[in-house]
Amino acid sequence: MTHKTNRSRVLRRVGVAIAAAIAVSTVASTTSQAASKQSASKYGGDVKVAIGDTFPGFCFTNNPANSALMAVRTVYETLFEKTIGGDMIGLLAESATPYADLKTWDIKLRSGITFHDGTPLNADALKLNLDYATGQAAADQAFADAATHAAKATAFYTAFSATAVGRAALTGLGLADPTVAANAAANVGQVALLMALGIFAKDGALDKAAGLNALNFTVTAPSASYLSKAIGIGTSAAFTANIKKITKKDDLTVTLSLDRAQNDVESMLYASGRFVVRAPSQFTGARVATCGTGRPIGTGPFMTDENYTLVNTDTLAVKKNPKYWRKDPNTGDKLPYLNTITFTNIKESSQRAAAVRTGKYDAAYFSALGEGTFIQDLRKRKSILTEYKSGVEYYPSLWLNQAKANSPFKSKNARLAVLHCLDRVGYNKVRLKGEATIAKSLVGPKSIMYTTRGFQAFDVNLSKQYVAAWQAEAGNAGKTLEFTVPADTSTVSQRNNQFFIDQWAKCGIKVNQVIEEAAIIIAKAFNSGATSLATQNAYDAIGALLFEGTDVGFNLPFVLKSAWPAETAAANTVYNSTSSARIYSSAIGSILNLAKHNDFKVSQFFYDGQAKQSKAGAQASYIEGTAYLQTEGYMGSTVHGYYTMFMNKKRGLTNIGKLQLVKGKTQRLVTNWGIDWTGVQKKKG
Amino acid sequence: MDFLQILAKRLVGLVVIVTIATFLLSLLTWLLPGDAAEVIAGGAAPQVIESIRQDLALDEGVFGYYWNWYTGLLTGDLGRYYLAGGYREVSEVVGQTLPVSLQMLIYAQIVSLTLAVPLGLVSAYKENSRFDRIVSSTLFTMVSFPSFALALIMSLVFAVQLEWVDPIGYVAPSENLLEHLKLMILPVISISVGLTSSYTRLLRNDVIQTLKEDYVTMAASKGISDRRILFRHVFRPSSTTLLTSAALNMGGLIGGTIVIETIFVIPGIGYEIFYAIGSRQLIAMQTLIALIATFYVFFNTTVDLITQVVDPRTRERRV
Amino acid sequence: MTNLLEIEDLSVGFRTPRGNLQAVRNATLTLAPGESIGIVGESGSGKTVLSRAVMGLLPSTATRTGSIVYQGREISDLPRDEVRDLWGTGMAMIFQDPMTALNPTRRIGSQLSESLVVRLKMDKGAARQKSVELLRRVRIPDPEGMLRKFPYQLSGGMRQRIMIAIAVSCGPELLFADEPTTALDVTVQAQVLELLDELRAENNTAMVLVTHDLGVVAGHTDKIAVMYAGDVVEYAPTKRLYASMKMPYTEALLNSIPRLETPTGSRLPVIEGRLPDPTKEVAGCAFADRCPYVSEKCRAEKPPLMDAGDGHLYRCWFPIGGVN
Amino acid sequence: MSETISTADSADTGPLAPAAKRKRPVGFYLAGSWLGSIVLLGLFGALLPLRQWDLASYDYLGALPGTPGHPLGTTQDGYDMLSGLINGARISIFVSFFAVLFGGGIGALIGITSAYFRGKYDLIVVSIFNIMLSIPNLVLSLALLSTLAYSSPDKPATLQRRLIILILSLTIVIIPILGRIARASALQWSSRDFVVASKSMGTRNFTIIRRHILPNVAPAILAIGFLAIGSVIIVEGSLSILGIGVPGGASWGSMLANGRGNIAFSPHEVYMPAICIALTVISSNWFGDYVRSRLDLREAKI
Repeated sequence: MTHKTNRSRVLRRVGVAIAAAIAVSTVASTTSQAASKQSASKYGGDVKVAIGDTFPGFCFTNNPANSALMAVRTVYETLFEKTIGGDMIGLLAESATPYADLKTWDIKLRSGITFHDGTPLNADALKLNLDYATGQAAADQAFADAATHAAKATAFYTAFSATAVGRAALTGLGLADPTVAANAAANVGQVALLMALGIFAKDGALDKAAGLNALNFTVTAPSASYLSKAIGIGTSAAFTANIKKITKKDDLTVTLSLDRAQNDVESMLYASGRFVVRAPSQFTGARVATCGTGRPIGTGPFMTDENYTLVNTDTLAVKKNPKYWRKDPNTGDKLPYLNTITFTNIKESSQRAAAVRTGKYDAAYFSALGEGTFIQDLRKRKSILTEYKSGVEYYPSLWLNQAKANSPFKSKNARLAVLHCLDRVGYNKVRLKGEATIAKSLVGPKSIMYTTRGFQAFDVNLSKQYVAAWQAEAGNAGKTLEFTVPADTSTVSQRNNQFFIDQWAKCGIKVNQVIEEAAIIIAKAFNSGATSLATQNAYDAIGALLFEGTDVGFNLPFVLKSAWPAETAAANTVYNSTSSARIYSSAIGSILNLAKHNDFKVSQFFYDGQAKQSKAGAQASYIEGTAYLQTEGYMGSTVHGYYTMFMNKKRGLTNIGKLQLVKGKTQRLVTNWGIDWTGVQKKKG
Repeated sequence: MDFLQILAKRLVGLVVIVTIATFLLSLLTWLLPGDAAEVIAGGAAPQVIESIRQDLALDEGVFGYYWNWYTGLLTGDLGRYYLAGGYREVSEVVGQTLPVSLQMLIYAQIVSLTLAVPLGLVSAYKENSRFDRIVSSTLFTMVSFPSFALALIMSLVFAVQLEWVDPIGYVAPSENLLEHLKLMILPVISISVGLTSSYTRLLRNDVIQTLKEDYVTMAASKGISDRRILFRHVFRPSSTTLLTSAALNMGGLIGGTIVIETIFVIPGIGYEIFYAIGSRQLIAMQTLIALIATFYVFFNTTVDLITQVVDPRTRERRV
Repeated sequence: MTNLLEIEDLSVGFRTPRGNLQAVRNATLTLAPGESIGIVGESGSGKTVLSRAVMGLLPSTATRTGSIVYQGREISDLPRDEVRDLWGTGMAMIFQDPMTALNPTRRIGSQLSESLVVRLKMDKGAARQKSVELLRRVRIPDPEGMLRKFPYQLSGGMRQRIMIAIAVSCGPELLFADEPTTALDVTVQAQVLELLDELRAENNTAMVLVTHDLGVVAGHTDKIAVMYAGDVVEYAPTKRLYASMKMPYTEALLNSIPRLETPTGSRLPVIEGRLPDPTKEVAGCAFADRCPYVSEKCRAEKPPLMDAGDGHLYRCWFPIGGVN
Repeated sequence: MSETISTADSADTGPLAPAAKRKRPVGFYLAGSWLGSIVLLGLFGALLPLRQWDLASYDYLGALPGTPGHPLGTTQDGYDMLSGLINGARISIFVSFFAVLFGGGIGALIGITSAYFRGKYDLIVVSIFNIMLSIPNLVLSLALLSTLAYSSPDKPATLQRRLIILILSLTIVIIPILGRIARASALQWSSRDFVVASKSMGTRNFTIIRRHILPNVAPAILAIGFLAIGSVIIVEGSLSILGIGVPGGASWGSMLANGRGNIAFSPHEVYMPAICIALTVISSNWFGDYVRSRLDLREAKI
């Protein structure tokens, strides 16, 4: 249960919304008749904001945790934004238009927007962003490079498939049965691809292991051309796995070709506020190696200094972008209002609370999932603080790993025993000071996936019965149901775990807490780079805050067997993917398959829903999917929470959440990434 | 008393110590399970991992790896922190954080010495008096008091409850000197308490020894005042011991700042070391530890040389 | 002529963890202006303590009873500040070991001029001039250069001369010289003692010369007090003492002086045995255990101070040459 | 400086030293009885009819000291402070005792043999000691701990493993500190006449070390060992504050780290373990200082 508010908020958000609503409204035009009416003296001000996370970098691979995302979002903008009503509205994009089969979409950009470095935001820039973010650029390059290894791959495959040891090695690489002649062509192709990716045996070790020293096989490093484009391969790529191809249609429009029909592309491209558009100069050319640590270049209302590099990962200072493209749709005033904002990571909740309470900081960000004590204390001080709260739309859950060796969770009885033993009421009271809401489903009632069907309620006796049932299974007689969960080095994380460990003990389940650094847990649980397939999700179970919102897109990659269905799986031929999928499913593995079940039925429910033309139809499928997940016990939810921000009244921040995207359409006030600072004003003096 | 010879000898020692210490560290990290590049940048793009592998010469065995790092260090390349999307230069990080830590340490040293000198002199002068016994027992207790416990309790009392100062943070002196000093109060006190105790006790014992010297009686027999004797005749030789101790502490204190900087959220080098160690930034970790070891040995050497200027007795001994 | 110094019934003890250590018992001595007295005894006999007690330089663990009258003024119960006013200008001290008695961290010049500036309120220039003059008077070559030197750069004899210069710098009436020559070569010893005599003669300075060496005091003192285990055991004008010493202890001391005619390599006659434990009171004569003439009475009863006439006092039941 | 194990500190004298020669001071008895009760509680505390230390009572969250059933109150998480502190005594003493025992043992062995045999072996030992001592204790233990604690997926870092690694790291840190003291002390003794005489009579080296050197060096190591225990407790606490010491509130340092965030709401979570750490460190310092002054070991120090 690493519902940590501080460091370990793993990559989280890359969201989505269901909204089949296809018509995308437009932000009020920038033809402001009264642009000059604002006087220089009226606005300005310097703001200090206390957040709870560090800045991991600014590239595609860097997933800032929520509060850091708030800061990053002052520099970058997304293509779409969500209104209070839940509609998706174009921000950088003017419109998103689907073709009839929902497998092709045109994304049209607003004109006249430039990045901080002066380059224009156009179809080329967007295509580059999408190519890198989805990993398509790298994939295309890898396949091209694989062709150059064809001869070597053929020799290798022929030699290896001839001996039993060699065949075992090939199977170990994830290739199809080498004794079947029909698999040969595909397997050779796969070997060539592995060579291009540089994740083949090191220094001929595989060679030697297979007793085939004579081949002296030594391709170890990835090809340079592949590497120069591999920058985007990261966990976030999983969220856009459905994008097969990106083409430029005209100067401001790109066309997306999808594998499957999908009705919520805007949500996918919003990705819970994470799919931001970067200037190509940030991740191409000389910046390839420093994409994440050099200056972040976006289109946002604020920007960093020109010579910025990430040295201190605890702070980000931004200043007004004088050429920002938006104007206040109601007043026509030029945006943004503030002069500078400094975001500082104050990890300790108590210190963050003190920072805003004493007025040293204008604002501070908190999560109900772990900082209840401080939220409640600050809330008492109404005379000096104002609170801005999000909806209860964040759903941490417990993920049970079925793929790991020695994990007991291949057994449904074991899963259900564990999930029936979650004392949510006690957890909420003790750990969260009652600030959270008790889960009745994997997601909250406002979510389109919501159903209570099959959800495992707290029941110690039932849990004990399932333990007994598990013990009755072959080979488990007399054993104790035992598994491990990781906790990071923070107290909050360990204590959260401890609560459930105490609980499970009462149900006769023994749980070992494994304490490792947050970064290590993330690496082990999610994606361990190219060569460490074996170390993926090394834990029997892990608690993580991954589900959220009212729509399905952000949650999807976590619940599926794999965001990129393996091509060889006969059961999934309908959803077979090409290109990038082959790299990710074979070389990297499925990045976000936390549950690690082998069940393609899950994918079908959700893919069906995404293919529906009507919202009601989609919802019916999603609910079936949720019910199925809950019945099978692939994962369980504990409590649902919200995020909140406190502002110190003395510091005089106003106009919070007042800025409208278009006349009458207001952005959500507080989200996982806090508030939008574009429209915030500060009183003088 | 060939000054240069001593200097050269010390410098060689410094290089040897730092070289071996960092090599052992390299060996340790080399033995870690898993590919070092992936350990450093777990979850990064293969592009980044590959560049790390090349940067660090990971394919060249532990000696190649170490040599690569070492020659880099000698040519001023302190290595990098590798992040998923690029890197931070260790030199830049050190450039930003070391001054902050040094400021804090220097304040702590000034505070401690300012308190310790009169306390130590007076309690030695009044050896075994009630004043001396109270001071001695208090200080002996204080030196045992963990600085992190003191830091936490002080931030509870003075920052959280009384709200006299801010509980955390750092402001550069150039930005706002008053604010800077205010924020430095608690961390500096946390460090100073133990330091003051150990300095006072050191000085007291040294002064007691010095007071028994004939030349002090001699000075007294000239009819000059006790105060003058204490400061003119006693303090100067005793200050050598104090100075040595103060300098030796600089190296150790840098390590001690890790906890204090973490508690008070001060962007200093101690926090960076912790970060580097915690996130397995092997190169940064190696470099920072090398820096600290250098720092430590460097201070030792400098003090030794300074001592000879302050206290000619040591010169006499050397000859 | 009134006495410069009158010590009466002076006792000094030290508080130690093992109990009271009686270092000096009921000493009574007098000294006229310009006169010189030698206090002689083994180490631990209390001679150094006696001289320091008179000056008031005892550590804080010491207790002192009895009377010390200096220039007709009782000084034993004066507050430290007033006693300090006497130091340097009235009484001054020359220490045993010139190696340790000069502050190693300060230059000769500053140590020399310190009392001139502090006590005589001279300005720096005058003090410097006077320092040079003092150094010249103690026959230091290149006195100007000497001012800038540190003690470790000098030989023992040089240092002792400098210490003498410091001691006499403020023109004291009474000089305490605590084993001024012990640490020096025999040839240098004589020069230093000559120098002291000269300087004393110039200013009519009285001197208390503390030494373990009867040979040293012979030519340079008017009176001698021999001390043993805290007691003054024999007290007489120098000439008389040498002519007819009464104490077996004094005799033993005299025999232990190295002489030029003693063949090198032969062992000096030493006094057998050790001083009694100073923290324990001895019932009889403290020297009894070591005395060649010891008898029952010596162990049973402590001899009083007896007068042999002509100011010759001694403390023995069976004095050499018999009781007068 | 308090989180570093400083032998410089031990070179000067605590308040007990001058008094020690007269009689045993009150502080000696105070320190001794605190240490004694900590050890007793650590050994037998589990037998007391107290709440299980790691069993939270959810009806008492952040209860103040004096609450019925929870004499010292509870944490914000509902853990009983009293049983937590008693368990913390067990772990803290366990970790520091074994770290000092092993570190002292190995250090003494290396130090004594190196002083006895001299030569190249001695040179190497001294160099390695100096190298290790040139890295601040906390930094060295941090580096060791985080390196050694890195676990492959098959070997999860459980609490037990973490404790063992912690003790191992601290042991390595202690070795040069006590080793240097042992060497310095042994150096003096191995040049004494009786050792030389023994040697000339053909006594075997290890017999000499065992009979003549070890008994003389042992007191010095014992005294400094007491001081080292205090320092190790501080280092353990610092590591816990940094989040990589003993996990889960099992040790005092860990309780302190856990309670840190709640300082404004239940300050007893912070000051109680802090006082326990401080008292134990103070006591072991007093005790060590007393032992040292009794044995008059000042000469043994270099």
